[in-house]
Amino acid sequence: MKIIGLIIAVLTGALLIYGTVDFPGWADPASPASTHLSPHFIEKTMEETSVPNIVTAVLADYRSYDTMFETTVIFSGGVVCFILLRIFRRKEPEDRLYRHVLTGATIRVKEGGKIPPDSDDFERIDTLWTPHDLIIKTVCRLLIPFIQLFGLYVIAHGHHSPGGGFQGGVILGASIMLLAISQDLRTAVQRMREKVDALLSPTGVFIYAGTGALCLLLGLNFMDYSALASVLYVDPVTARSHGILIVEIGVGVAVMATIIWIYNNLSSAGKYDEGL
Amino acid sequence: MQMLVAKYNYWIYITLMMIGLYAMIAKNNLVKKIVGMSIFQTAIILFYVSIGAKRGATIPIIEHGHGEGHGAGTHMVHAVDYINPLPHVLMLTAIVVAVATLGVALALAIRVYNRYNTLEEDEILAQIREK
Amino acid sequence: METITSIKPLLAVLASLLVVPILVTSTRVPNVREAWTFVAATVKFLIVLSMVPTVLKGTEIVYTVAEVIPGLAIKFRVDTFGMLFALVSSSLWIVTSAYSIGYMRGLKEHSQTRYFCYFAICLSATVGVAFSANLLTLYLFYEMLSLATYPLVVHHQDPEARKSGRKYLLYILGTSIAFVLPAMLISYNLAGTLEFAKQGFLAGTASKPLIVVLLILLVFGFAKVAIMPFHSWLPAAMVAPTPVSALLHAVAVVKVGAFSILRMITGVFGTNLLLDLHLGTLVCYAAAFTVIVASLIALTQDELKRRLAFSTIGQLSYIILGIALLSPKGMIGGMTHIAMHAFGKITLFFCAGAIAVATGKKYISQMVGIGKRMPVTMIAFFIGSLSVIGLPPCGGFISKWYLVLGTLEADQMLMLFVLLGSSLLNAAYFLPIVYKAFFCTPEESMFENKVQEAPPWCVVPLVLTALLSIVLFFYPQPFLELARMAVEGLLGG
Amino acid sequence: MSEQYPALLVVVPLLSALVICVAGWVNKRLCFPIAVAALGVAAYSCIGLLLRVLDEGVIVYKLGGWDPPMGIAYYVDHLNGLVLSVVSVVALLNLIASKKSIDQEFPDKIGPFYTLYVLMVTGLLGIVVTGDAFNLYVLLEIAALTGYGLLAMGEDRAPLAALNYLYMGTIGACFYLLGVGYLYIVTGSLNMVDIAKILPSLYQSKAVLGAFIILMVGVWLKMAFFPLHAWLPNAYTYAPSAASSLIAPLVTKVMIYVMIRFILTVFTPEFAFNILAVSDSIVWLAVIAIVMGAILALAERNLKKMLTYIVIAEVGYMVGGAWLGNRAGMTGAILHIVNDALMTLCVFLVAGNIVYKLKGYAFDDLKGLYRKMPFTMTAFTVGVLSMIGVPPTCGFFSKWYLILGAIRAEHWFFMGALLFSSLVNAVLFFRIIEIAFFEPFTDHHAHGHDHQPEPIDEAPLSMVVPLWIVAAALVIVGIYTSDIVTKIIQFAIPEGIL
Repeated sequence: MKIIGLIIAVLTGALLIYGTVDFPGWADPASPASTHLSPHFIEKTMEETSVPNIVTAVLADYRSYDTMFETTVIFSGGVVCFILLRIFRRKEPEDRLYRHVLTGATIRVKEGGKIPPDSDDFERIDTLWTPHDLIIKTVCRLLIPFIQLFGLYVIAHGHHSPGGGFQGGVILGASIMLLAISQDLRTAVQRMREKVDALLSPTGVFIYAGTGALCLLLGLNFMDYSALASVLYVDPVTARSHGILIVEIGVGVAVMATIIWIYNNLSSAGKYDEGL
Repeated sequence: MQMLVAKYNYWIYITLMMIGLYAMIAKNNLVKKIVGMSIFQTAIILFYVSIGAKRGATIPIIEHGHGEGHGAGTHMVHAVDYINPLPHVLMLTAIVVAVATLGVALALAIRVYNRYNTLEEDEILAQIREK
Repeated sequence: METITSIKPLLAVLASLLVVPILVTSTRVPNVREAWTFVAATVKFLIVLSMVPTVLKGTEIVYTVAEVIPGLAIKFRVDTFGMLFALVSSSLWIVTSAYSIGYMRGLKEHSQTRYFCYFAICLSATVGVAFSANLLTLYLFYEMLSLATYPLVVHHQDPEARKSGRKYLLYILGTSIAFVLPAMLISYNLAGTLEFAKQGFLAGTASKPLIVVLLILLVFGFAKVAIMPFHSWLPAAMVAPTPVSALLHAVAVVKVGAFSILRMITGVFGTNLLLDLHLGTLVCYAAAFTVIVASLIALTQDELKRRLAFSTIGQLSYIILGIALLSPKGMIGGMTHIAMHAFGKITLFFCAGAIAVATGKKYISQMVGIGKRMPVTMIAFFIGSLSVIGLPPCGGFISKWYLVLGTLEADQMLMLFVLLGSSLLNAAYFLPIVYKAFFCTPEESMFENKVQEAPPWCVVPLVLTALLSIVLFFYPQPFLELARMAVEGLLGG
Repeated sequence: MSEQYPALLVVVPLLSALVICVAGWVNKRLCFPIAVAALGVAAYSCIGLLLRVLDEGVIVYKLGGWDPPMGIAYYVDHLNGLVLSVVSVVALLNLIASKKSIDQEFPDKIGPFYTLYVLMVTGLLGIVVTGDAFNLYVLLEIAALTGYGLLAMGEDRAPLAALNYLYMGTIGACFYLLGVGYLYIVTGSLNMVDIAKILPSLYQSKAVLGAFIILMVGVWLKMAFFPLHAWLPNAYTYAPSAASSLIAPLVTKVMIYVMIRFILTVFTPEFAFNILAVSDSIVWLAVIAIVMGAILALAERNLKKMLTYIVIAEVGYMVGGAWLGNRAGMTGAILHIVNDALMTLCVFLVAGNIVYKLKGYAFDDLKGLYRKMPFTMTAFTVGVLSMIGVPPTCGFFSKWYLILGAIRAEHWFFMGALLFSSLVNAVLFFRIIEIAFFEPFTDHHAHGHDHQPEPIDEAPLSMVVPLWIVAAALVIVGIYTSDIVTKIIQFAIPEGIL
């Protein structure tokens, strides 16, 4: 297999390199890629969508249809992970570990053993991930709100600076994951219930696709945000700009929820009790 | 030689891709294959992004004051000043696809591990053959 | 030639097809089921019969069902030759239905509904083949027949029957897919049509080697005619219940093969083309070889039905031989032989079945002295033998007479000797059976006194067909006339 | 509303998939009706669109109102109109037929299952309708990801098979993406029609050649063209019935469509058939694919796995037909997309019914099935006849065109391979029919030895009725071949191909 793999890789590589012979040079301003479509995008974006960040404009308007499906891709990734891994009939692990908060002592409860009363004195900890670190916990707890705030900023400011729904959504998702890593999965799931993930994820995509469908209902083509002008009481170009913002929010919501959803399922292998 | 210098970037990406491809075909461990897959996809992303490069141009975000007022004309935007935005857009999409694929691949690997208690392909095949 | 459009050919095909659901629903009431079979058979026969006057006037009846491929339709055309074949098969269906009832109930066979259903489908397909206007339609019904016969062959469901069924499908379906289908497409590609024409549609479109290839593909592709080396399915198929062997493997199925080859020679290649290229002889030799070898093998068979099967193989090749002579008399002989052999051979099979029902015996060596116990059956058997051998006063004589004339007309002395020699062989494998049945000494007789004739449902049909064989000697006009008109039409008067 | 059909056929299933996902958490019983309604609307739009195309010719739909090549546009012509209709109708029928088996196999994950199902159909429809090369990649990945999920839900070995499929599928999609990238570098465009306009001046470019090869290999990987087929048999065999009867008829066919689309629209027949001298070798590959598929199928003693090898052989039919480079062959390939989708659906639905009732699909499980499940098996017989290519079922007619194409191209081995595969199909299926028809039924779980007459234990009506519709369609489509060819396919093939 190794030799076959090597041969295939070398052959494919040779073919690809052979193809590059006729490429225009790297970063050549006269290459077809830079002269065919991109000048239009660069020069007309402001005029047509009034969004200074051309990438955002192309992403969420000119090629918004692509982007809608890209959101759908991540959504379906989430659903696939869920359907493959999620185990509803939960089996409690045989051993459970509890930590006495005041002393830091760890107690192991065998199967069938008496479970400590639900109080602030004892907290349940993962069997595999037991270290307890006050510094990490505290720092993370302090950091998370700022991370989330930054995530919101990235979503909202995508029109003017690098950023947008994906980036912001991922940052928001990462904040919850950080919680899961620094505390444990149960804490993170308590903050963001499974059902919330599962509902926000399609909702985000729905905001996106629904905006497009709204344009369709308003009489123009699917995803033609200028149709929103009549609803938003602005001129068509500004309507495009607003439309982009709406779908970016949708993307952000979808990506955040889905990333968390995927993480929860993967890290706990679908059991939602313990995990990284 | 001229040609080599002008296109070395593509060659590097192609080499990277082939490393990934080789790992996908030749590695025995299912997770290593997934790693190979990620390398492959990332190399393609690099490949695309490099298409967008343009000598003497900056990121495709129009500075304030340029082109405002719907092309009033005082500060025209020139295409040569900004790099090509399209490959970036495409690769944002491709990244997301790669993430989703990675997630699904890992989920499948977990299922496989639960079933066979190993991720080495030959051991799994041996178990299947035993039955 | 005049043509009129009429839906009758389609109705004739559908008559037996539409009765199938009724048969299925009346599984629990055998009498009703059989009554419906009769109704369908009669209706079918009447529809076919009602077209006879038109056809005799020289008019063709045309009906297009659907254009399935641009320029190529599922289409019926009733001409004299097709009419001849349809008449034979639809009339014999009525007789066989009656016989089937006696046979199936006599032996208490299982799955009788299935049996009658597939029988009806087979008849639809047979008439469909007879009325096909182009090669595509013919192929369609040919395949339908192949598939509908399969459950009948495997009726007994035991390993032997299933083995035979497999063999049957392999030969029949295999040759039609591997030979006929490509030949059909190549012809279509050459000529742009598949419509049967008076002098064929291939003339002037292809080189000689290609024509030879096509001829071989098409002649051997219709393996139902059992030209050697594609014959061994027929003896194997004898595991089927006897009425199936009688109607299908002596009349419908095998003659569909012969009919198809006649259509190929006349409608696809055209006699002139074959004469010009001297290709008739090629087919002649293949047929002659089969005639002789099959007769020789028949001599060695002890199981009655297998002997009949090999006899059928030989007789089918008579038909091919007659047509391949490409002379008017020979062609008339070949076409008439379809009818004459049908009546003779079906009688023989009915007799074999009647013996099986009455005594359970299958082997010729066990039939010594049977004539004393079952005189009616054995006399019918004798008449059938005479017809197949080709002796007066039986119908078989007429067709063989024309075949012999044909060899003279075509100046094929070798073929003449083949025909005569094979007639002698026919006599050699049939007459001893009759002799031993009647004229053996009592101590050799193998039968108890209690053995009686088979039930009337069995005996009446076989007497009927035996009588018809004789009647056809004196009044061969319907078939002879149709054949003559067909040949005149083909050879341009 | 009819001018919005192109958008509706993708958007309605997409939005419904989201609604189903939510409904799965609220009330599981809502999922099925929503899915049926969504696919019903999609099928209605697809057929309406096809009818419009028949009237008006190519329909261009600009998404977002942007002119191509700036924005993404749909180009709906006769080819994708036809394939769209087939995909949507097959998906709808299979959905209805599979309800019971979905309820049986995944009682607690109905919502996500339907979500994935509808998303997958969205992806497939999107692939067919789009006119943008990159957009096609994204939709390809949607169809692929949901497909991995659906396939992996099956028994025992399914996750491993799906994981292997994922590796191969990802390589395929990446190759496709690379090919598009190569084209983008030299043309600067992603719109298929726009690329086709720019390409003629670049026919000699090595980059275009590289793009072509890498693209084709990617697409072949996805359609399991021999020798890139290794992932397919296991993935389809161990999959749940509902998934295998959706994916087996559609995914390979849609990929064939993509291949034909790239030959006809993007690279143009001129480049593919005349400038590149590869048609002959590809047809040879197809010959090997057909023969190997047939031989491998012969070796199987398991209904579903046997069917998967037949799928591989059928892929060879279509690839070969498309690459014969003449009109008849191309017609055959396109017609076979339609016919094979229906045939494969028919036999896989039968397999689904059998699994539903018997929980097994090895040959030994099939004994006496004709008596036990007469309706299912009758439909099976029709499907089988179509697979063998017996007129008047539709399988015969596509084979007709394929063979005709082979004759016109004088590629006798391709003709031989087609005939060989028909014969092998006959052997394969009559082996099954013999077992199912003539062997007595044996119940593995039977208690006691009382020999009561076997009760007829047919699959529920909701499974049998769609199956019969499909079986009837096999014959009806066969009879209307002429109309399909003269009214639709004829216009789908550029006039340059003779």
